[in-house]
Amino acid sequence: MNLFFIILLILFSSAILAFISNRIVRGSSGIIAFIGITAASILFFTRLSIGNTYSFTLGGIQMQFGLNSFTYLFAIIVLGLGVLASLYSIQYMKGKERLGYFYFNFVLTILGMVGIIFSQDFITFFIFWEIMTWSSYLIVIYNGYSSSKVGIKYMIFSALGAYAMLTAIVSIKGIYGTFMIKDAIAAGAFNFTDHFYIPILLLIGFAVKAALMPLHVWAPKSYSMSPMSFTAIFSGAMSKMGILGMGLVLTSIYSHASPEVSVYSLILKQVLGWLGGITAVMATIYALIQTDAKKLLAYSSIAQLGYIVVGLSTGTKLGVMAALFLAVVHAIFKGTLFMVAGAVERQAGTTDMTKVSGLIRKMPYTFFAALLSIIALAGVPPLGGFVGKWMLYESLITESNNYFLVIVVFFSSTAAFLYSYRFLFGLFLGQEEKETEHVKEAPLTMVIPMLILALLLIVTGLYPGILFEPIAHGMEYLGYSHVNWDMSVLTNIWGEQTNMSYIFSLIGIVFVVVFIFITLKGYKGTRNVGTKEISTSGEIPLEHENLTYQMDFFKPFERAAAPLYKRSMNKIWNDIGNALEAVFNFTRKIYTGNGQTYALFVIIFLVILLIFKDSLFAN
Amino acid sequence: MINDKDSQKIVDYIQNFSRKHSLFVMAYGTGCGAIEIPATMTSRYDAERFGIRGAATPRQADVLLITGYLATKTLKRVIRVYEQMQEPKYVIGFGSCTINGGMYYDSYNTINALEQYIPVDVYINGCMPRPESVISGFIKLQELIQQGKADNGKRYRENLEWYRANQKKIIKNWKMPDYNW
Amino acid sequence: MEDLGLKIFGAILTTIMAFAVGMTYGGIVRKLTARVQNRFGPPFYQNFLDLVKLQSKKTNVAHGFMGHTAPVWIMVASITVLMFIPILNGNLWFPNLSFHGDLIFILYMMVFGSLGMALGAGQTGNPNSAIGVTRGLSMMVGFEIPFVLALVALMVQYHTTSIQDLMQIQHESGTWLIFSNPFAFLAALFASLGMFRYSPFDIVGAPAELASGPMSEFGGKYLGTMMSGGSIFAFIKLTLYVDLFLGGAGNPDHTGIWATLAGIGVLLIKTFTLYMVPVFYGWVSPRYRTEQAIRYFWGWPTALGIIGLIWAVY
Amino acid sequence: MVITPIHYIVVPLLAAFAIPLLVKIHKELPRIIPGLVMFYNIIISIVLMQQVNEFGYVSEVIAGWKAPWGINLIITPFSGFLVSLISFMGFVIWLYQYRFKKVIDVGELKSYGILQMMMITGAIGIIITGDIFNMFVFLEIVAITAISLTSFYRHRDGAEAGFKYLLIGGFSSTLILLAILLLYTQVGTLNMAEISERMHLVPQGMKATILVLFIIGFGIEAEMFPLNGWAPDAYSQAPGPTSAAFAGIVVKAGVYGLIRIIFTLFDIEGAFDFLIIAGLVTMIIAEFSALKQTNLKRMLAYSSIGQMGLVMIAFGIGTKAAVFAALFLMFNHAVIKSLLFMSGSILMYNSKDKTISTLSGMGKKLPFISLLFSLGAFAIVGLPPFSGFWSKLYVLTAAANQEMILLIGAILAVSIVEIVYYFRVVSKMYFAEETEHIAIFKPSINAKIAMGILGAIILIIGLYPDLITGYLHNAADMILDKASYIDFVLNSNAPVQ
Repeated sequence: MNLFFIILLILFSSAILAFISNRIVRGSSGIIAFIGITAASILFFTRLSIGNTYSFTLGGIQMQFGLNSFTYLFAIIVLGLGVLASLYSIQYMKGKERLGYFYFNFVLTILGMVGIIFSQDFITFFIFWEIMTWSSYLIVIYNGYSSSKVGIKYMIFSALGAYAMLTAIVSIKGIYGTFMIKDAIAAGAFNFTDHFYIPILLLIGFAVKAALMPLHVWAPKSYSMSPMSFTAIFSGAMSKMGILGMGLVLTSIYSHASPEVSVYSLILKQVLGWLGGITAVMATIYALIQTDAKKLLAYSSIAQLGYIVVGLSTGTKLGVMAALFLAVVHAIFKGTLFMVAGAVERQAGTTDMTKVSGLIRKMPYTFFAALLSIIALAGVPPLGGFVGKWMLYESLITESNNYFLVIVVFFSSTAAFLYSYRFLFGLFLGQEEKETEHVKEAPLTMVIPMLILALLLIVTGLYPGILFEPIAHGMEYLGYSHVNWDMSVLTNIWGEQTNMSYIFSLIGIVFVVVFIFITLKGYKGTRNVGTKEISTSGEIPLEHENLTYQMDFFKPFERAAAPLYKRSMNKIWNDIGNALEAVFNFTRKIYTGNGQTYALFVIIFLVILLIFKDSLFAN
Repeated sequence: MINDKDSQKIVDYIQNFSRKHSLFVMAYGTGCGAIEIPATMTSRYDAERFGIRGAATPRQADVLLITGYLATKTLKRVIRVYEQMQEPKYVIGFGSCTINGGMYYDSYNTINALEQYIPVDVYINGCMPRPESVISGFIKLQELIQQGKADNGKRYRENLEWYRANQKKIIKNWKMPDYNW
Repeated sequence: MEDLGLKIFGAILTTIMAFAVGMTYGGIVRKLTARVQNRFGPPFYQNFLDLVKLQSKKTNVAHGFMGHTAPVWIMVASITVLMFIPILNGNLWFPNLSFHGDLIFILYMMVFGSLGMALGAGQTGNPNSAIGVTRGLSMMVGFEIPFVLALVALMVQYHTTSIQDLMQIQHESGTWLIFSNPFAFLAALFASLGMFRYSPFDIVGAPAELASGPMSEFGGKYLGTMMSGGSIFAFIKLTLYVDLFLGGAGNPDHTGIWATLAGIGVLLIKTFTLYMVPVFYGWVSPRYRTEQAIRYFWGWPTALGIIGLIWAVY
Repeated sequence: MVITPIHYIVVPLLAAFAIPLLVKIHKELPRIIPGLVMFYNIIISIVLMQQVNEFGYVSEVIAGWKAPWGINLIITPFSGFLVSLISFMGFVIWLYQYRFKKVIDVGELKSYGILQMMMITGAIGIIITGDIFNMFVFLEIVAITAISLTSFYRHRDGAEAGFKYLLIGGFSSTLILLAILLLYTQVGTLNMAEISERMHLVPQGMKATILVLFIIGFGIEAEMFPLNGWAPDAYSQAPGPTSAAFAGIVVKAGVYGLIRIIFTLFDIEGAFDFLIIAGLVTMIIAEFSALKQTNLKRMLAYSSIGQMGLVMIAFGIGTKAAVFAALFLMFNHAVIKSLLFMSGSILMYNSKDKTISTLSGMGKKLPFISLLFSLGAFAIVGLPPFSGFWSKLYVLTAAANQEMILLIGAILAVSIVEIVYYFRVVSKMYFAEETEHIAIFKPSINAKIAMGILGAIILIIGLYPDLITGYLHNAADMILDKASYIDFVLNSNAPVQ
């Protein structure tokens, strides 16, 4: 039996086992899911190598599994995050209902993603895509009926995307006669030559998963409503499947664009880039007015995906590299952050930032993980997030000449500091409250995945080359030649360099020196006090008084940016939905429930057909 | 670090010199005297030339300036602010009211002698003391600092029980964190 | 190793100089402000006194780990950025790492300190600190836009993202970038008003409302370290502006001791002149509200920045 | 005894007449006998399909009158496939309804068994007969039994639904009869192969008229818009198994009639386009209406109409791939929709007022049934890896081969609507807070087995569609190969048994 099938089978059987085992031993599903995913990952990384393929026929359609260096990159994200998230999940989900159901879908989602990575033809791609979609839908609605509306929204948009994609896929089959991705690319299916709608439809399909404006409206609530151990994957890995597809399509558009149609690809570049930029801006400004940490992170995910799309849309070497790098790093830090939110949710009962605060002393390790991820998210040196941002800006400025987009992206990434701070402050800083007195650090199996991921951020900051290597290979697979990379030196095409190892050592040294200085100096006279010990005009805050500033956190910004908040995509989609609803209501009324009407219909139809019979049924 | 006595002296001198010339004042505008502070700070009298400037919070402040009478209700806040200041810290009692109650000596809700509740380094007499006298009071404080005699924080620590007892007499609902320096 | 030793020496020298210059500028500004207000004012070395006093406080209060490390973050940001900014053009005495980083890096690194500061202020639990932080961050979103527009304009115009190269270009062509792209300079200048946080943009500290904002729980050594970090940072900003727009200082062809001193002199003159802009503006302005400040930056400065960028492209 | 196609007709008829007598012997016999008959049908199908594989066609001449004079029964790969499907569905439905709770009274039980069996027999007859008038007769059998079954529950709504069906069904019979009459006057024969052969003799105007009459007549059975007014009521008022039988059996016969007429009898290009348009309109309107339904069975009924619209579209595309897809679709629809009706009627039975909103908490009360319903829902909207996906994929591929992008878009857009209303039910079932406790009627074990079989088919075909694609390809070949059909029916002297 083929290794591809074995891996998929391991995942599938562990999904089934997880579903069944919870009825036998309560709570065992998590462990089974973890073991299954780990086993699959071990098998994947040890036995499978790039270039393996396996062809078979199903339903009269030629299909192929394979692994190429581009998808390998995403496999790292999916499986790495999958293992850690499932480990995290064991404790996080402990004691909840319907664990079998949850883990069944959890593993199936990962199965779907692994399948997408394996698939070399559109049909398997689509099959696994849909498996991933519905299994994740089932998790989105896991948290009860209140989330089912969210789930439906998610499903509608996913279906919209998936069906756009399916249309393109069958069109490719109809026109070029192949389902193989490689053949289709070679045949020029993604050119804008005659069938411009094919790449567009595919891009729409991928854009839904990548939560690109204006198809993002499902994302904030779906991300925040599902259990956090899943959202880590949902936002961290699954959104990257959209990026995978977009990368594949876009790069082949750019590299195959013939001169006479390159105008279209230029337009596409601009449109996508701006969509990505606007996504980033809008999601950012919405993120910073959220009061729920989970929703904040959800919006932030959308914003980050916006950057990735901007990077991809450039199509230049550095830009694509930046996008892929950001994709990996985003998976790491957003995975961590959602895990952090989950840990807080589990320990403190809520992630509403107006209710929780001052957890830093109670959950120091969680805070540490959150801190590192937030630094990476904000793109502040020296962690991995900065590397990605650096390359993104450099590519926009130096290669694609998209200067105003730089400003837009930069605006969003500056505004990202606001919500980054909001997140850390809201949950961990501020006054310690009586309500959260009982809170303790999350269990070990939850802390370890977070810390591993957080440390990965340091590694990716110091040695981004570790990621550049697979990325460069992936890009070479996509058709870029001579992708240069260095272990820890970033270079743009003008030759300017940023040396991460220097930065790292400098920051490290100065930090240590100043830290030692400030700690030792007057060590005896330094007293560490609680957060009630503050100077509030001589007033003493009482135990139950909560002075933490949490409501209307960025009100001034909101006021300043009021015009930006006026238009909401949500509203537009709602209007569309209402219009459709009216149409449905109207059509429903065709069926009056009256037999005479139906008889009348028959007669009218008969008469009409008889009148038009000659034109209708001419030989 | 520096055990040598002479060096310690030099260090002390430098420290005292800078302490003396950099007085961050927490002006606690408790009474009518607060109106004199702006005059002291602004162009006419310009206390800043002596390095005196306002501090917004007790954490940053060196000098606690009690301007005038002190209602019993306010006392608690003053004590709180005082305790939150970092050593070395100094207290200036401003106006007659802080010395003996002044014109409010028989009021039911003011305290008479500030000294009973927190240690005071310098009193500035008058009702109101003019900015000139305020500045002279500051200069007196600077002299004390230079001589190393301004040991307000130490006094408070050492006589904490006495001060506490006095404070508790006035403040009925005593709910204060411990002073544990 | 000799090279490394020299570099470390140079780095320390740079830091000390930046610190000294920054502190002195602060003192001079206080003095000048006093003179403008018809006061005598404190001596120009007043800031040093304040610093020594703060550092010699006998007791200190920290509110947990982030509160404890907040000054460290600021120092780290200041020194790191300083190391990546060329002080004198190609001078041996001020060797730094500017070849290993560029404008984008500096842009982001400058935020590092604010972030650490914000986190430290957050942990104190003082509501004023948090309010101050939110104001500061919000305003940052305001002034970063014209600032980045200006920087992008420069990068685009000269096809380089390295400050070193920009300085070299100015040195070789003999024109300062202030003349070749005045709009970008103006945009950056307006942005600098926000960066220095003098009025009307002193909404972060806002002594009368927020009790010095983020700093309200910091005293003693913490406040002192923050002050030193802030002083270095002021110098950094000024030097960055001078390097980018005013031709920088120093001559790569002459690196002797006198040339170095002359270069420092030129640098001081230029930086001081530049420093006076926000200070002058502050003297005559009351304080904005946060949203007004943000709108201010999104108005003319951004427009100028866009013009500058268009100017640079065409 | 040699098994021949006539057994399909004779055995159930005999059994049907025997049931009233056998009731006297044992009370349980009316329950069991239809099952035996259905099972026998399956055996016939297996045997005949083997023969079809061997010879290509199986034909039976009744009473020694050869075609074109006599009535003959023909099993081609196409009709064989449909017959097997119907036989199988008939058996599963019987399995499901065995001990169905509402059928307790012996008198009703008796008539129910008979009617159900007759309906299936009629449907099989429509498919296997080679004579158009014979087809009409069988259609009448189906219509009458279906109408009776619709109003089987003797309450007001059932009667109303039955009446509507009767009214519209009356149109159907009349028009088909009229069409046959006109056709007979033109070609002078009732044998379909011969009619097809002589079709060129018919003048164009008359041809079109006849076609219109046929289309309307069979369109009513095939639930074409706007002729499908009867369907929602009939589906929702009929007993659960009957609804399943409607979806799995009756409609298939109607579609068969339509397809046989259009593909074999007439050779009119416009008819194909008409099928696409009619199918599209049917689908869109039905799915849109389904979204706003509050009654689960009505919702399923509209969905069923929509699916038939899709089948018509697929047939209308007319290429081999499309016909293949249409057949696959018919198969899936029979299996999945029956499963949905079966599980849905149990769910409905347990809900308070038969609306979707009272389904909350069913996931816990009836886990197996809810699971199967969800499985059906997932399959019918075409999510992989369930069987519905493949049929949808094949339809779309077929459409894409003809570069009908807008058609694809419309089909997929409607699929989104489908997703919405099905998933709404699923999430309601599993995740809504239980509103109130009502006594739960647990389905019997045989019903569970029946549904389990269908569920298993959905999964197996979904994972490995090659199991049936071979048969479907043969069937599709046959439909399009008119000449050999005619040749076989009229000229062959081969296996007359």
